[in-house]
Amino acid sequence: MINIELKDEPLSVEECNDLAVSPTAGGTVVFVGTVRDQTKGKKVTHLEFEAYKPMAISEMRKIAEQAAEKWQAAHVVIHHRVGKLDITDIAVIIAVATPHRKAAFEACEYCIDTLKETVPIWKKEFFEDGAVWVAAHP
Amino acid sequence: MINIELKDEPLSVEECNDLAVSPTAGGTVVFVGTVRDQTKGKKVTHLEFEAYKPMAISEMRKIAEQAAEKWQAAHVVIHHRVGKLDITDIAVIIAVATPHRKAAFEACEYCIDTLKETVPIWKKEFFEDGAVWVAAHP
Amino acid sequence: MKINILAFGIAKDILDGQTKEIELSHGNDVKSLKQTLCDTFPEFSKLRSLSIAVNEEYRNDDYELKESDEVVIIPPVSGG
Amino acid sequence: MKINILAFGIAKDILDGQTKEIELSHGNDVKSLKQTLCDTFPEFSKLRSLSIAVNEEYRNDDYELKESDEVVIIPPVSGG
Repeated sequence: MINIELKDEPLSVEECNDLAVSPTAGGTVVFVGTVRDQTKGKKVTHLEFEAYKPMAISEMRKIAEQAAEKWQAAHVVIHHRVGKLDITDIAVIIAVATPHRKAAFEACEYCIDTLKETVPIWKKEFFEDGAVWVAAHP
Repeated sequence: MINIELKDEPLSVEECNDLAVSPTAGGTVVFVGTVRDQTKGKKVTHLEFEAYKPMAISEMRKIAEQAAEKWQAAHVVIHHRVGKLDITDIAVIIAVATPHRKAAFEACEYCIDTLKETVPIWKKEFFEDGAVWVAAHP
Repeated sequence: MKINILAFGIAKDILDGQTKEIELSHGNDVKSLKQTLCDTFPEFSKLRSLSIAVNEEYRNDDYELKESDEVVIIPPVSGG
Repeated sequence: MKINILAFGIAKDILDGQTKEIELSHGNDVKSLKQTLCDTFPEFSKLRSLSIAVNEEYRNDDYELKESDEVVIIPPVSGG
């Protein structure tokens, strides 16, 4: 089962875990990405995420399908937040349940690594003296 | 911060994640071990976990301290259940928050792998026609 | 050919708006669109990468655009 | 020397109880305790492993036991 959401409300770790847990899976690995208080030593005040929504959802679904196939995952859940986020708010949750735990670690790491490369979502970091679109420039 | 618990009540993924999340950490990896419905094709009805409690707690603390040191983890949380568990009940939760996510995956996997080798907790699997102490024999 | 493009993230800032009509001057493929964008708005040349999605899929440089396509500028992504 | 041991998991089943007084017949170290256990209760020899904890720490075979120690039989663990 694959469950993808992109929403402008707080994400729930409990909800993602409950969606992923399966009687046939012994382990669920959950990645929870949160907003850090600094970037390269500079204090971050908050973030904003913007998404090209239909494509962000379809690209997240592709990643989940690839992970489910490659690691025989019972369930792959990817929830991503958009809008304004404060420090320690959850930006993304990825939960992967597999029969054996090693596969769940690998599949979950694959999902977050690939999400950061392919999903059309953009993060703007706000500092006390301005803001930048993250990773836009070399 | 290290947080270790061994308890005979249901474990909470939300609680473990909240304990682990840190403003200095960008990623938390949570391993959630649940009760599978079968072992080698044989239907499991439920489980019982027994622990040598003081030593189980001290061994879990050692693992958390090793992980915190080796991967510069901000927080390591290990909660383990004892007593009777049904299918899909949570047996163990390990949550590790680190500044960079790769370390969180490695540290979390180290913790669960080591826990299964060193922590004095024993699992008895119940089937429709009997019960066995898991992994007791070669 | 004239096409309407949609922009997100820093691309929106560079175009000073989320939508823009672009006159393709070199040809009708994705490569020509990128070249037109970089010629008209030099800030695009400074980005770490520049991708084009058409009808919600990433497309290669040789993909031929049609006027009815939903064409989106995808600057370097930074989700997660 | 006589020592009181505590047993968990399958070790409790083998001893038919959680506590047992054991008379050490070969010596006073951990190795002697294991040998005595295997001699008296052959089921211990069939386990995948057999460890001894003294005062809440795993101990090597040459660790010398004292009567006041908390000695615990640790059969193969299976937490998680």
